[in-house]
Amino acid sequence: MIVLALVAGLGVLATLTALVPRAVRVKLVAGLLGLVEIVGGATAIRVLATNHAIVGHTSSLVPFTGVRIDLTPLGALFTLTTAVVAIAATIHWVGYRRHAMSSVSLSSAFALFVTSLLLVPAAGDIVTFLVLWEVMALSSLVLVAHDHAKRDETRQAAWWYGAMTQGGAALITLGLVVLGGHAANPSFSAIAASASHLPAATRGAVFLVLLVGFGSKAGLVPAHVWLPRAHAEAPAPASALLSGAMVNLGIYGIVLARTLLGVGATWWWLVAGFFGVISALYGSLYAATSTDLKRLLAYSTSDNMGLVVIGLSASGLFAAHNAAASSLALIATLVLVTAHALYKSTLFLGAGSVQYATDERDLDRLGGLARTMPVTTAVIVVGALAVAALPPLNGFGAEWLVVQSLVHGLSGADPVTTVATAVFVAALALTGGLTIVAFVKAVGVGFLGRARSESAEHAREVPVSMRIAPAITAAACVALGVAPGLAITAISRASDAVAPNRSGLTATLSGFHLQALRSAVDPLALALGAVAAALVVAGLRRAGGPRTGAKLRVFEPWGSGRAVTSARMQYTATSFAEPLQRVFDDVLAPQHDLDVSHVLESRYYVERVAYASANDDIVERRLYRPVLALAAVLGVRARGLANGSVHRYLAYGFVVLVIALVVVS
Amino acid sequence: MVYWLFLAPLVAGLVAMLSPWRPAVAWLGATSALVVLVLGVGLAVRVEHSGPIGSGVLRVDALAAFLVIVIGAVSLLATVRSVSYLSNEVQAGHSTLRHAALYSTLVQGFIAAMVLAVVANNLGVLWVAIEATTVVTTFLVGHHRTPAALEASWKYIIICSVGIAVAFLGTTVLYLAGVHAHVANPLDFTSLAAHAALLNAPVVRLAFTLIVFGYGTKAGLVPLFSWLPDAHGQAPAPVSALMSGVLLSVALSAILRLRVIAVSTLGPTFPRVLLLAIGIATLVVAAVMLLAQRDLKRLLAYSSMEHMGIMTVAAGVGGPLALSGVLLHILGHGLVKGVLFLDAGEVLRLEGTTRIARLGGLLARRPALGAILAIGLAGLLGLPPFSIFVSELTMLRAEAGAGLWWVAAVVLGVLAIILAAILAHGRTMLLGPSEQSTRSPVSLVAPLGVALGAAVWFGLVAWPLAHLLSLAAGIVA
Amino acid sequence: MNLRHSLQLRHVDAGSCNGCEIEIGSVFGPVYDAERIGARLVASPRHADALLVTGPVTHNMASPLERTYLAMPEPRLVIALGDCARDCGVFSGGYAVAGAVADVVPVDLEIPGCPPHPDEIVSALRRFTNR
Amino acid sequence: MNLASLLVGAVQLALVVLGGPLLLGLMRVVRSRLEGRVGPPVSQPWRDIAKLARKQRTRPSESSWIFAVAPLVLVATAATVAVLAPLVTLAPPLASSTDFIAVIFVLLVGSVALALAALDTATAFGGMGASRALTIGALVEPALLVAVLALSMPLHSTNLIAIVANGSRHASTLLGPSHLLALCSFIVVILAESGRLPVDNPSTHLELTMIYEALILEYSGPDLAAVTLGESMRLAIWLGLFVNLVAPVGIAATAHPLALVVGLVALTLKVVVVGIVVAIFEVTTAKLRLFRLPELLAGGFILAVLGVVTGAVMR
Amino acid sequence: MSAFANSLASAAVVVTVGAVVVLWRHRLRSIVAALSVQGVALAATAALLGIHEHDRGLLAVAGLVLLVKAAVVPGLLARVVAANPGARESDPLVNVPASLVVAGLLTLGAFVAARPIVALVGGPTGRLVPLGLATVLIGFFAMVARRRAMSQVVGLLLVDNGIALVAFLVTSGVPVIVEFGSTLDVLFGVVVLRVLLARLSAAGFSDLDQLRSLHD
Repeated sequence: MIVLALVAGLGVLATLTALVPRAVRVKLVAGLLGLVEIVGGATAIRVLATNHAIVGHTSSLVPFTGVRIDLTPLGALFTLTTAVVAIAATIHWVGYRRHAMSSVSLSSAFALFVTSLLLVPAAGDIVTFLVLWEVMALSSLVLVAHDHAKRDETRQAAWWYGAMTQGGAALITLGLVVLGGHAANPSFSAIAASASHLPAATRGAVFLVLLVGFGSKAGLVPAHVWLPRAHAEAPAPASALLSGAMVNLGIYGIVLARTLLGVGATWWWLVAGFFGVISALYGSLYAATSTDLKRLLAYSTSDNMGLVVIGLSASGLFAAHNAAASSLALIATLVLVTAHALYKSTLFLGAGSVQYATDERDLDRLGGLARTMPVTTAVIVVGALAVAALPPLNGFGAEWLVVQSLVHGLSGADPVTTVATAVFVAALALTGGLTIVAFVKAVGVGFLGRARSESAEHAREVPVSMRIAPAITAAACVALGVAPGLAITAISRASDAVAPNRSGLTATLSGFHLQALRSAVDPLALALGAVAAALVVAGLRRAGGPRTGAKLRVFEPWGSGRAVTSARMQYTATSFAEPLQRVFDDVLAPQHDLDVSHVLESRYYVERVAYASANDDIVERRLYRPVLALAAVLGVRARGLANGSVHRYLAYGFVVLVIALVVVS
Repeated sequence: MVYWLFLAPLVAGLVAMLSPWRPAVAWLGATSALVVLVLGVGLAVRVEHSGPIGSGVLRVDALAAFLVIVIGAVSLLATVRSVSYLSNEVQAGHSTLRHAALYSTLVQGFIAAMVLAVVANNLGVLWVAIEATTVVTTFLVGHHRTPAALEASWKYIIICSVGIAVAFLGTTVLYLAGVHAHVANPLDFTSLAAHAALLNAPVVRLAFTLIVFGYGTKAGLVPLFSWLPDAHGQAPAPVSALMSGVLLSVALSAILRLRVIAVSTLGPTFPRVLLLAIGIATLVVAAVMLLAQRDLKRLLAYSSMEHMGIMTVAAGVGGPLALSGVLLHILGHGLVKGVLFLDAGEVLRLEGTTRIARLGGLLARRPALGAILAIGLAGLLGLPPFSIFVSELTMLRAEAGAGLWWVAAVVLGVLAIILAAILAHGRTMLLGPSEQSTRSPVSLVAPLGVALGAAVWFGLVAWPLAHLLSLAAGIVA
Repeated sequence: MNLRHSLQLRHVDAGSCNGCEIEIGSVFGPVYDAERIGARLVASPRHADALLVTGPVTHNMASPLERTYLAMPEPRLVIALGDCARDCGVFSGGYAVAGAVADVVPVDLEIPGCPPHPDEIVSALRRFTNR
Repeated sequence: MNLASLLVGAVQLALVVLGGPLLLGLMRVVRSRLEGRVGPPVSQPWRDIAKLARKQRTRPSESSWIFAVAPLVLVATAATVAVLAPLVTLAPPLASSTDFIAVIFVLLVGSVALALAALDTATAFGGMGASRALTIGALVEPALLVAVLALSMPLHSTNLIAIVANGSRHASTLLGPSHLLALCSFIVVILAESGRLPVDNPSTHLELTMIYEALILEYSGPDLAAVTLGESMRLAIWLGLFVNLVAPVGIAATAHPLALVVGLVALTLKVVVVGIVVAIFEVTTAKLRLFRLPELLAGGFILAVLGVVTGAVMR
Repeated sequence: MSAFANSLASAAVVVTVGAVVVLWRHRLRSIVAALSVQGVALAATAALLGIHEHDRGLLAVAGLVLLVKAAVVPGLLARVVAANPGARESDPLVNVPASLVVAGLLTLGAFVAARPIVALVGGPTGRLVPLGLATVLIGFFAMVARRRAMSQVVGLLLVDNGIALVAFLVTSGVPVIVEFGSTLDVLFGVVVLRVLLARLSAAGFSDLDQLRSLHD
């Protein structure tokens, strides 16, 4: 309790410290924040190590209910993940000197955001939770809106983010107050104790409301629309936190809903799974076809959260017939969440470094950075391979566990669950493939080959702190990839806090073992084997080559003998995704605009061809835009209610009074 | 001690009326507000320790003491800002010294009338006090003497007079019920509340309907709400702050007190249905009017309607939790809305307009004004750490706890729509580029900052209000 | 150079009348089947051991030819196929002709004929593949 | 992991390394014969590799370390799988963690490396190849993983050894509809993954029709040798896995030398047969247009889904 | 029915009829005159009740009402009208016949709405309560349906008079002090309104429909 108070206090102090003069501001705030993160992380580690929740209550804060703290191992896992991501983000921020990144509003919002992210999982009742949740939302809104003076996209992003996050918060509030209304007090433990007495319909409705509310925070389709905007427009350290820490809390919320409401009915998880599948496919498809590096990463976040929700749904679906598979799915989900936090923050920080160095986010204007920004490229490659779930990085272990739980869950499953599981696996697989397309594109077009613009050509490696920060998380991706045993104890304790762990999952330092399933995977061994083989081949390659003359010759890329080879001959991100876009034409429904202008004299001669294709978010276009247009029309129509005529105003009262008098008597 | 409450406004008002206007007079007005605040705190302490003070016509219980504190606090804010407001007006030639003097006098009268309304233990006195606020503020609304101000004050007085007349009719009918039940003092809140069970139910139902209709007009509730955006839009900023920040709540508090009587006579259902219907209607109207709002001050006015609607709904639900929320909400809304109107006034003075579309880039152009507007809007939208968040959440919890989950759902839905709308307008006003950037004087930022700080404090820390609030909520729960 | 029964060829038409191309086509067809001696046409000069050039080198193709040659990994060979490639043939002195192949890149082997018989081509290739 | 199993792994690796190019050569011979040609000797791929190993490496001026590393990764991942997979025997090293999914993903690392390298060359063809290859890869993946799910259903395990061992022990499961459907789907996957007709024509010279060939247009010398070797190893591994899933006949249950020899011969024969069948199929099939490929792959996916569903129903 | 009851009823009816006259007449002068008559009738009601109940306070209130509602307030308004003696409510929002129909309906509605009070009070006074309520509603309607600012003020005063009538009838007046207060408040209100009327005419507004600059 005291340590958490310390975290909160230091966080508030850091927030206020933003008022010091600009010269020392960032360093001072970052220093304090570092302390906050370390203390928060250490507290979480202690909870996970001792397997004892930190519980406390004070009524001197927040009128009427006070503040209630209940940091369970589940929450501690999220806090710990956040702490790691936040440390990297803070270090990155210190280097981020330009772009007015040291303004008071940004500094204080950053401090407040980090603090609230660390504390949300520690909330022990609905009021504390919602206070922290909203502080998190508000402070991150300031971060998203930070560059508002420069770009209209930022201003739009701020609105979308603010409106949708609060819409989600409204749903969460509704769900929680309904639960709290039936409990002896608003604490989560009291709610969990009383929720089983609620009628099934109420519980189902509350679950649905919470699912959508928390799902919007996690970026689940169709409530994801804010995500590509906000994540893309926020400054890099903030995007890293948004994607590496905040969306996780949406998942935390769904798990929390399960702890509060119990596993519930099958249909809950079929619905959740439906959203998960849609999000995974939609997110990965848009990631594969988008050309803006940060939007791509944001869509990939939607996709990953979709996978996480698939895992959660599997856990819920299997709970009735296969406890082992159920808890395995839960653990897999949590592994995936932590893995995602690490690799996605790596990627966002790396993308931030790129933006810092080039002022570009458009993949078609990057390229060639592997030579000018080797460290940044290396961390991006690690992050990309991890998100693509390739061994030996941490994404692989997570995805493997999810698949294992799905395979395992089939035993004893009824037909509905079987079909759902097959769909889950298929979604997982297609998503995996599309993610690979997306990230090969991101790395290949954005970092390899020839620079595609002036600014990319003159890019220079970023300051040292901005190199260190993503390197930390990238190193964690590698470490947890080859040695998954490092984290599995903590994660299984966290899952224990939700449901008793019956998975039979053990982890050595180098791999996962599922005794009951006779399944195991050993990324370290795979990595070592592959590295050894690669070294042998490298040696052979070195031994080969001609007897005389140079063994390696550098020559311009083969352009079919053309004299001039330019950067524009390379495949762009758009062209890279074109085959995929054609395959999924019906889903994406991209808008093409072909404008051919002929010369005046003859229409057989073309003077100019303008071709534009936009691949904007179809959910936004087909679902949100009409609603917004309707609201705008309604708003304009409503002006008639106050048209200035005092007679009309009085008439409202007159009519209502007469009716009321007649009715009441 | 109760009578002392009126002394300071009286003195300050007389001085303002009799002596030529100069800043010192305005400072005296601020001092008077401070005195009201301090006395309110003193009364609160005494009430907390030794129960209600006074009996008969004027009586200070916990609720009254709390409302006096709110009146004092918002008045202090408004009167402090009035000093530079009037100075600027006089210097710019928009206002003569005579007008300034009239303004200062009327503001004191306004404060006194509101204080009277909350400490009145007599339905008649309450009515007189609230009618007095209408009469006094009409000229304040028309302070600018422009055709638009004239129009606003006409609409204001006409609509409010009708409403208040209906409230008087309701009061009369309630009195009738009291007389027929042989209540000793049938206009007295305490005796009516004590004997409420004896009253004739159909008559009380009629009376309560008329009173909610009537005082609801002053509180900006449906159906007679239309004066509110016009008056708030045209009144000088400090007056708007006072009207929106406390006058509405004072009228609402009258409904709260009468609801107790209605509930004990009629049972909970009728008052609940009535207040829920009116509250939700108010919320919905406010929401649709906010969707495509084009003016900042009108936006703030409709937002006041929204908050009155929220409180009315919660009052309809009833219970100590809901009413605690309502009372805390009154305070939080008063402070934040006061700050926002004062900020909007400064925006109007400097930018020459409050049209939302013409204010683009405010945050970059006038960082302090923009930041206060942004923070204030955040507070108004019920985001933590502002107390409005806690109070809204408390009311929602009470609604859900009473089994009225659909009410909570409706309120949350409307709130989400309002939030999206205000956010969109905020984006238009605040965000965007600007060539130059002007700093604002400390004399502006400091009081508004302190008020916002207070709104945060009451949202985060239970001390010193928690006990008083629970006492006060107990009175009207 | 010992190519050990493996010869990858990159064909460049430097300005040919396509007579030689037809013969090359039949070299790799069922009758002459140069693949059986380990020769294969490839899609990239990076993969090639030898450049198979046909036709006189036109002005437009001089630079691409040179670049193709430079793009090949060492050791590399150039085969000038047909009379035109050797000395411009009937196109000699034409306004579009820059010269023979040897004027642009070093030629290791010339196969005369207009066009050369597939047999001759195959036997020439055999000298490299040792089969 | 003991010495014997390491030895077994070495045998498998040797088989795949040596046999991969020969398999490729064999398939070319079959094609040539069917086209009425004599064709190159079966050993021709090895001759090419040997020659390439002694040539100069070239590197496009715009490329980075990715370009240099990719061939190594391709061969190394294939080699890792060759050691671990149940090809000749059921007792390769690390038998307990020879996971089907791990195998698939390790091979995927090679494909990704090659695609990145292709983009690193800064040429239009490289990007085109990478784009097409990965698009197909993305569409293949669902069919593949659902097929794995179907194959793993009897045991609820994705351990590859266990699946193959189960097939060799209970031959009846091999005839189950679920198994057969999954294998049909697997065929489609293999054709796509290894770039055979009707998905890709491995012997085309026209850049614009290329898929996998376009990826490696910039490699030369030892790099090209490594890529060629790596791809032939992958083909051998895919076919080897396939034949052992179809008919795990003769596979060595232990690391006993005799059993190993039997396993070696059995695998070689089975793969040769399948290789010939594939080659015959390739000659008689036209290449599909790129944008008609999804139809084929969706067909494979549906077969796998049917496999899962029938598997669940049959239980 | 006693003389008291009859005269009381007559006075009350005059109050209501006064309200109807306001709807009926176009000329502002007539409207103000009707208001004055109504004030007299109201004072008569109070006086009758005072005599009947032997309540001196009520008699004093009757005097006050006579002074304020029959003399001062109409006088104030008359001075405004005098500035423009020919002013008419020429084109009301709801025309006169329709207004009169509405007034009739409102009266019926008042009888429905006042049932609880009639039931509680009963007797000669209670039965007249609907007339007061009808006056309130007709006044309110006049404010809605009449364009001139003056008509609106008169409508408001009709509402006040109606309420006063109800108050006298049901309770013989609320306590005198409150009655004083409320009457004075009405007076203040009318003073304020008069000032505003003057400003309106100074600003050139004759028709309330010209006050449409404030809207959304």
